[in-house]
Amino acid sequence: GAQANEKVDIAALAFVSSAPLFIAKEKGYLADEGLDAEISIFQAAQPVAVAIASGDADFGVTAFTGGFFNLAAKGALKVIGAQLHEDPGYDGSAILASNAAFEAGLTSVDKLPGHSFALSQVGSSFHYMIGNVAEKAGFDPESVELKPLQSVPNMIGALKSGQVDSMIIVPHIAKPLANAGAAHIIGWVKDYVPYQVGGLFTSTENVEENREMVEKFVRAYQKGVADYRAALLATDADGKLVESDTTQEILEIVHKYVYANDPADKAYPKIRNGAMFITEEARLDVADVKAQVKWYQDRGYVSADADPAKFIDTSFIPALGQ
Amino acid sequence: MRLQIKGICHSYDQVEALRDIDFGIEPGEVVALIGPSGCGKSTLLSIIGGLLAPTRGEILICDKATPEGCLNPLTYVFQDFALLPWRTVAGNISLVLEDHGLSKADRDARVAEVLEQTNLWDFRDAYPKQLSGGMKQRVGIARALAVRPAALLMDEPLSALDAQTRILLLDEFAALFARTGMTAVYVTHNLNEAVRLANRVVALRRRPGTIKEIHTIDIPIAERREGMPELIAHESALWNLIRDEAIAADKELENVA
Amino acid sequence: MRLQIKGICHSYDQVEALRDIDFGIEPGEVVALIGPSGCGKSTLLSIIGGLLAPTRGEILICDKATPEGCLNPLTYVFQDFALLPWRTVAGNISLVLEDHGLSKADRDARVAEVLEQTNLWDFRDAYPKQLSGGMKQRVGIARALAVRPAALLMDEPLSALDAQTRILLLDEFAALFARTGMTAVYVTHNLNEAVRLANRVVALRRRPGTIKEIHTIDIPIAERREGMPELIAHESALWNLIRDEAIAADKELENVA
Amino acid sequence: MSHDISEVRAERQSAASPASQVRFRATGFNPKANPVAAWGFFVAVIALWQLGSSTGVISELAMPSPVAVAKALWQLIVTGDLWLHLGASLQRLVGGWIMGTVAGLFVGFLVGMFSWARSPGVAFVSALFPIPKIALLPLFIIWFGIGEPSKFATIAFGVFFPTVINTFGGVDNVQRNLIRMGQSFDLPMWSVIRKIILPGALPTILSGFRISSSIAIILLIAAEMIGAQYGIGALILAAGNLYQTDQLIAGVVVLSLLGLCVSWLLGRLDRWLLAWR
Amino acid sequence: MSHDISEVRAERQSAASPASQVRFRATGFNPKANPVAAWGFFVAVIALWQLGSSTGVISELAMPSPVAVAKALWQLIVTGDLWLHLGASLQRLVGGWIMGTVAGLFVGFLVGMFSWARSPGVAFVSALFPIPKIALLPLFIIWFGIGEPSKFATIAFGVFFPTVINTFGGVDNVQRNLIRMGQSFDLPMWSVIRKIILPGALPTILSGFRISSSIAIILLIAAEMIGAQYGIGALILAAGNLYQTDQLIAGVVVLSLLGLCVSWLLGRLDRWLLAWR
Ligand SMILES: Nc1ncnc2c1ncn2[C@@H]1O[C@H](COP(=O)(O)OP(=O)(O)OP(=O)(O)O)[C@@H](O)[C@H]1O
Ligand SMILES: Nc1ncnc2c1ncn2[C@@H]1O[C@H](COP(=O)(O)OP(=O)(O)OP(=O)(O)O)[C@@H](O)[C@H]1O
Ligand SMILES: [Mg+2]
Ligand SMILES: [Mg+2]
Repeated sequence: GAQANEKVDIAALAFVSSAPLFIAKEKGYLADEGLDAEISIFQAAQPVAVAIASGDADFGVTAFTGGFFNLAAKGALKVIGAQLHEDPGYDGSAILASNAAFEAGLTSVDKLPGHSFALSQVGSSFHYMIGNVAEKAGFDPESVELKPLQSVPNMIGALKSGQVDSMIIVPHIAKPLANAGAAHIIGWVKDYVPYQVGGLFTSTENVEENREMVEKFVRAYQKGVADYRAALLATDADGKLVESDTTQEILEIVHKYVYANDPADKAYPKIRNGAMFITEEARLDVADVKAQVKWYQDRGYVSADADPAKFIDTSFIPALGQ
Repeated sequence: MRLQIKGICHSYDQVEALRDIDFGIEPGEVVALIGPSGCGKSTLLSIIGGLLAPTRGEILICDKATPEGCLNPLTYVFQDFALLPWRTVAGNISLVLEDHGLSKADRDARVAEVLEQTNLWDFRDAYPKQLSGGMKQRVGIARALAVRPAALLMDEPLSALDAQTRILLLDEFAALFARTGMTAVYVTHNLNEAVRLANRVVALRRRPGTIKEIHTIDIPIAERREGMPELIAHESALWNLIRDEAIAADKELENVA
Repeated sequence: MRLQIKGICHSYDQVEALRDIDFGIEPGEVVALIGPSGCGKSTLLSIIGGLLAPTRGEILICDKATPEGCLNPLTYVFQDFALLPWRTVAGNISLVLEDHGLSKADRDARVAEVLEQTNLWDFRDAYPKQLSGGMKQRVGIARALAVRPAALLMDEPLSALDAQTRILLLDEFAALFARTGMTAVYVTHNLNEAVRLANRVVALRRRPGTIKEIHTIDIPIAERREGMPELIAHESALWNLIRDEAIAADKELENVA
Repeated sequence: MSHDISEVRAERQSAASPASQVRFRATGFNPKANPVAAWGFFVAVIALWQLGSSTGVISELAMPSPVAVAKALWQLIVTGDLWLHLGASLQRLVGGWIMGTVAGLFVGFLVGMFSWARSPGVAFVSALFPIPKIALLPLFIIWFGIGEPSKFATIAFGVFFPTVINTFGGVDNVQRNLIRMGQSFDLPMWSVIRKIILPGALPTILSGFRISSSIAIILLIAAEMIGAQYGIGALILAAGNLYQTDQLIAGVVVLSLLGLCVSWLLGRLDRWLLAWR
Repeated sequence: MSHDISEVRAERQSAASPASQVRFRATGFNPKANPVAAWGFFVAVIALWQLGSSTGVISELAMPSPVAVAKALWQLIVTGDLWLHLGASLQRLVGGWIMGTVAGLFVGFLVGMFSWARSPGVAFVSALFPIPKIALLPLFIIWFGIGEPSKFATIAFGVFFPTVINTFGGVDNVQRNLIRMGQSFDLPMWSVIRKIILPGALPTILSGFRISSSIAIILLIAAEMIGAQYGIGALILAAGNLYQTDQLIAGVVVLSLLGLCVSWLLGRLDRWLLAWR
């Protein structure tokens, strides 16, 4: 690297979705690029984007939401790569029905109309997912009664106690719930793909004035993604997830940040359950992001002047399918 | 109605306010209570009116004759008038008639009667805030008269008024007592009022309040006039009686914090 | 100090309170202002003291001689005492000396002097709430004397006190005026006070306040005594002067809502 | 000592004008209300704000321009969404406020009149009043579910405590001499309560309504955090989440206006019930 | 007419005892404070609550038992987490409160004393006071970032408005006759402000501190909604999110106790500054 030990601040959530960042840092990929990286863990997705827009941090990864697109539309952010992606070959978010609703007949996705659906907030990724699922499953999204409950735990509580009929949730929550008999999985979001869950982004200022640093960062991130894929997404011939020789090493690294309070034997299965698909080289599904923006815009959640072409920058990582 | 005050003692938490007060009040008599500030005049009047339970002693009603239609034999007239600001003059008076099973017509008749007596008829629909101090106290008197009391208990009824209004009402009180032969206990600081209105003046000593002297003024109330030399003589006698204690009371710290 | 009140008129928003008031106040003279409630006595006194700007007319200081060390020639004594509750007696007095460039020693000396004069030395460290009404007003007087005023302006200084304390302080005022030869304007409702203290009594008519009569009492203040027949005669004369208007004022609705 | 005093005096005399009129000295300290200044101030603030937005001094990210807010508001009106939101919120406000107020008045009167209720009531209220209602939302979900009851409960709880405080304050403030007057005329206890204490406490209770209605409006957001599809609070939350700051401020403006309306209504109620003042 | 009156009278006389003593009639309506009753009430409520929990009448999900809460609290104390949380929160409380109070006092005095500030100030405050601070959180993040400044700002904003209202109320409440007295003695304006208005407004200002400190505590949760790792508000939010109701109630208890402490401190301040009352 030209400049040794340039400082970069990374905003991340303590989720498996941020794992490539943790790997890049712990395995020294960032240091190799001459970047002195500091990771701050945030409690919620929204502030990650704000922190980058306001210049408090340099890079971040979170899920796409209406709020994210609105913020990006104001010009302070650039999406430069991918985070999770729903892929038909891997378990992603599951569609759950409460026990009561399941017994009353909500046994498949096409029966959702007329039922209530828990989400954290209007315009959140949950909102998009149910809308997307509804469209592709061929029913009117308006026919599902939305219940914004502010937080995921509230959603789980409401589903468990039967106060709402359904929700969509990440696999590492969905599977244990279903296994414990607290809810029923009635479908998977991966059956309604494509869906680009989230992205890697930085500030416009960095892209315009510090391209070199962004390039270095992207290289390190991609190495992290490659390790993640090799360790956590390895499959056998039948497409079943298997352990590779790096799996234990990567789990150990991720465990430093995710479920850090749990012992390894409890944390590792959770991490494995939560390890959703990430595209090779972290290529962004630009077409889907554009579709998402349009979906939000059609419903008035994102301002009409938000132009994905302006806040997506594929000059660092080529778009998926290019 | 004849009242007998028997061995009344009263202590507030730490203060002994009254000790062994004994005297009688004859029917039709006006008794003035005087004494320096804090000697227990208000305390004694509250006890007589049943608004304060004495520590010891009792107030006996010896002769139970009450006027016809009397609803409240011992009736208080308050220094600060105690009018309900949300009721009109007529409403304030009818308040005290409402819970005695009188018909509406009876109540209205009584209200009209006392309003006429106190020259307040034109103001029956006025609210207290629209009245001058003197008129407010006349409403207080009217309200007291409406229950046809056997005795009026008056705690400095004129002291909240200005000097000129006080002179005017004093004349009205004198006329009222002379005309009706009402029994009354009249607490005052103002010796001039005491000698104008009272048949007997009970002078109290300061803390604990005891009777210093009972002074009789044997001029018929109807014949008394402002500035009568006899009255001035009585007034000086009373002043000499309480002067030293009044000076001491004034000097005293009211709150030794 | 000789004051000339010249053509004073004053109107509040809608009420015409004073019209064409003209009179002079000689050095060393005590002038009492009397009149029915609402005739504009307080308004006139505030105008004299520069606390209210008259609608028309002016107050002229013709002879500027002031006592030595005078800090505030026209000094007000308030009916409600206007003591700062968070300052002690001495602190209340020194308040009015603080912004005149006096040294601490000078201030303390003046405070001590007026405390002695008003018999308050023992209470110099008491707070107002610890004082009786009469003592509070004595602090008010002490504060006024501390600035060595050319004239005292007193708005019903005794009316917030009870009858007995009033008699006591009235004596003190008479002694003070007799001793110091102080110029004073004294507003009162109480004719008894007016005839005890004033060299001349200005009687005002009601709304708009105009001068009805200026009544001279030519007995030296030091020689006046409570109950003197001459004084009683003066008092009756004044009462006759304002009686009808006082009755009308009392009858009047103060707020025709 | 007398030396510097006469100096002071000499200064003062020389400072006085030779015309020697008594000087007016009771100036100031009597601020006057001036509605025009108030409106002018608002107009000025909004104009400045618009200017700042137009010139880019205030970035759009930090604060939407007044025009954008007005547009968002207009949009809410023409799409009819505003009435949907407002209707849902008003129902919650009115329902929750009435529940909290009725309970608060009842407890307040008990605390104000009876020794047995006094200390426990006061202690209870002062221990629970400062608890932030948002803190209890997770429990409210369990107790009252995610439907309307939990929203009513949030507002009712917020309204209850200040109403108790004001009511017993009002009862305490009833002049004791009026009560004594009633008793001196042998009025029965129920008459004393109904004819003296109740009307006497009314002014304080009504002024308490101003506080409790403001609190109810403030708590609307908390109430609509859970499971509300419509409502001004839900609108603001969603707008905040979507970083639609123009809609967010539009929602806040609606709350402000709602507050003004309620305070105007209470003013009318005041004037009607307290005409005797 | 006289017929039924005499009937009434006959009844009353027959009801009177033959001993014919004057009856005491000024009963009741004078509730007495009774600290023992207050404590007894608390003990009784907690005992009942524990009983309900132990017998299962109150499900563990709906409300943790007092013992569980005490355990959670104890756990917080022994692990030292409590001090971490409390330290972080106290810093925010004190910082935010001081900022809001200083600004509020300044504006309040202006509004209380000067006509030019009066109407605009009052209008401004009454328009912005009822805005729920949570509604503005998304903007606060943009304006003040996600660090401590936005937490200070949330609390400071909450404290500012009631302080303004109380301060100018206090200035208004200074007896005009005291100000006139000062002026009648020709005290300079600055002296009138410092020696009469300031101490005269102090009681109201101090009682305003009680309100503003309660508001500050209530807003702690809102302030710590964004990016707070430590703090009682963050603790409660996290506990609520995890449905650890015992920790949640423990946090609420800490807030309650904090409120009591502050009110005790203010009581001392009162007694010290207002000894003259
Ligand atoms: N509620 C009370 N608690 C304690 N002490 C009281 C109470 N009421 C009166 N006192 C004290 O009892 C004494 C007598 O009081 P009371 O009011 O009867 O005197 P008073 O003669 O009416 O005085 P005044 O002429 O000032 O009206 C006083 O020393 C007073 O301080
Ligand atoms: N601030 C004011 N605004 C409007 N009217 C006023 C004001 N102050 C006094 N007035 C009116 O001006 C008239 C004179 O008032 P002022 O107080 O001077 O009378 P006063 O002679 O001192 O009466 P009192 O004997 O009752 O003290 C009254 O009719 C009063 O109602
Ligand atoms: Mg008394
Ligand atoms: Mg006057």
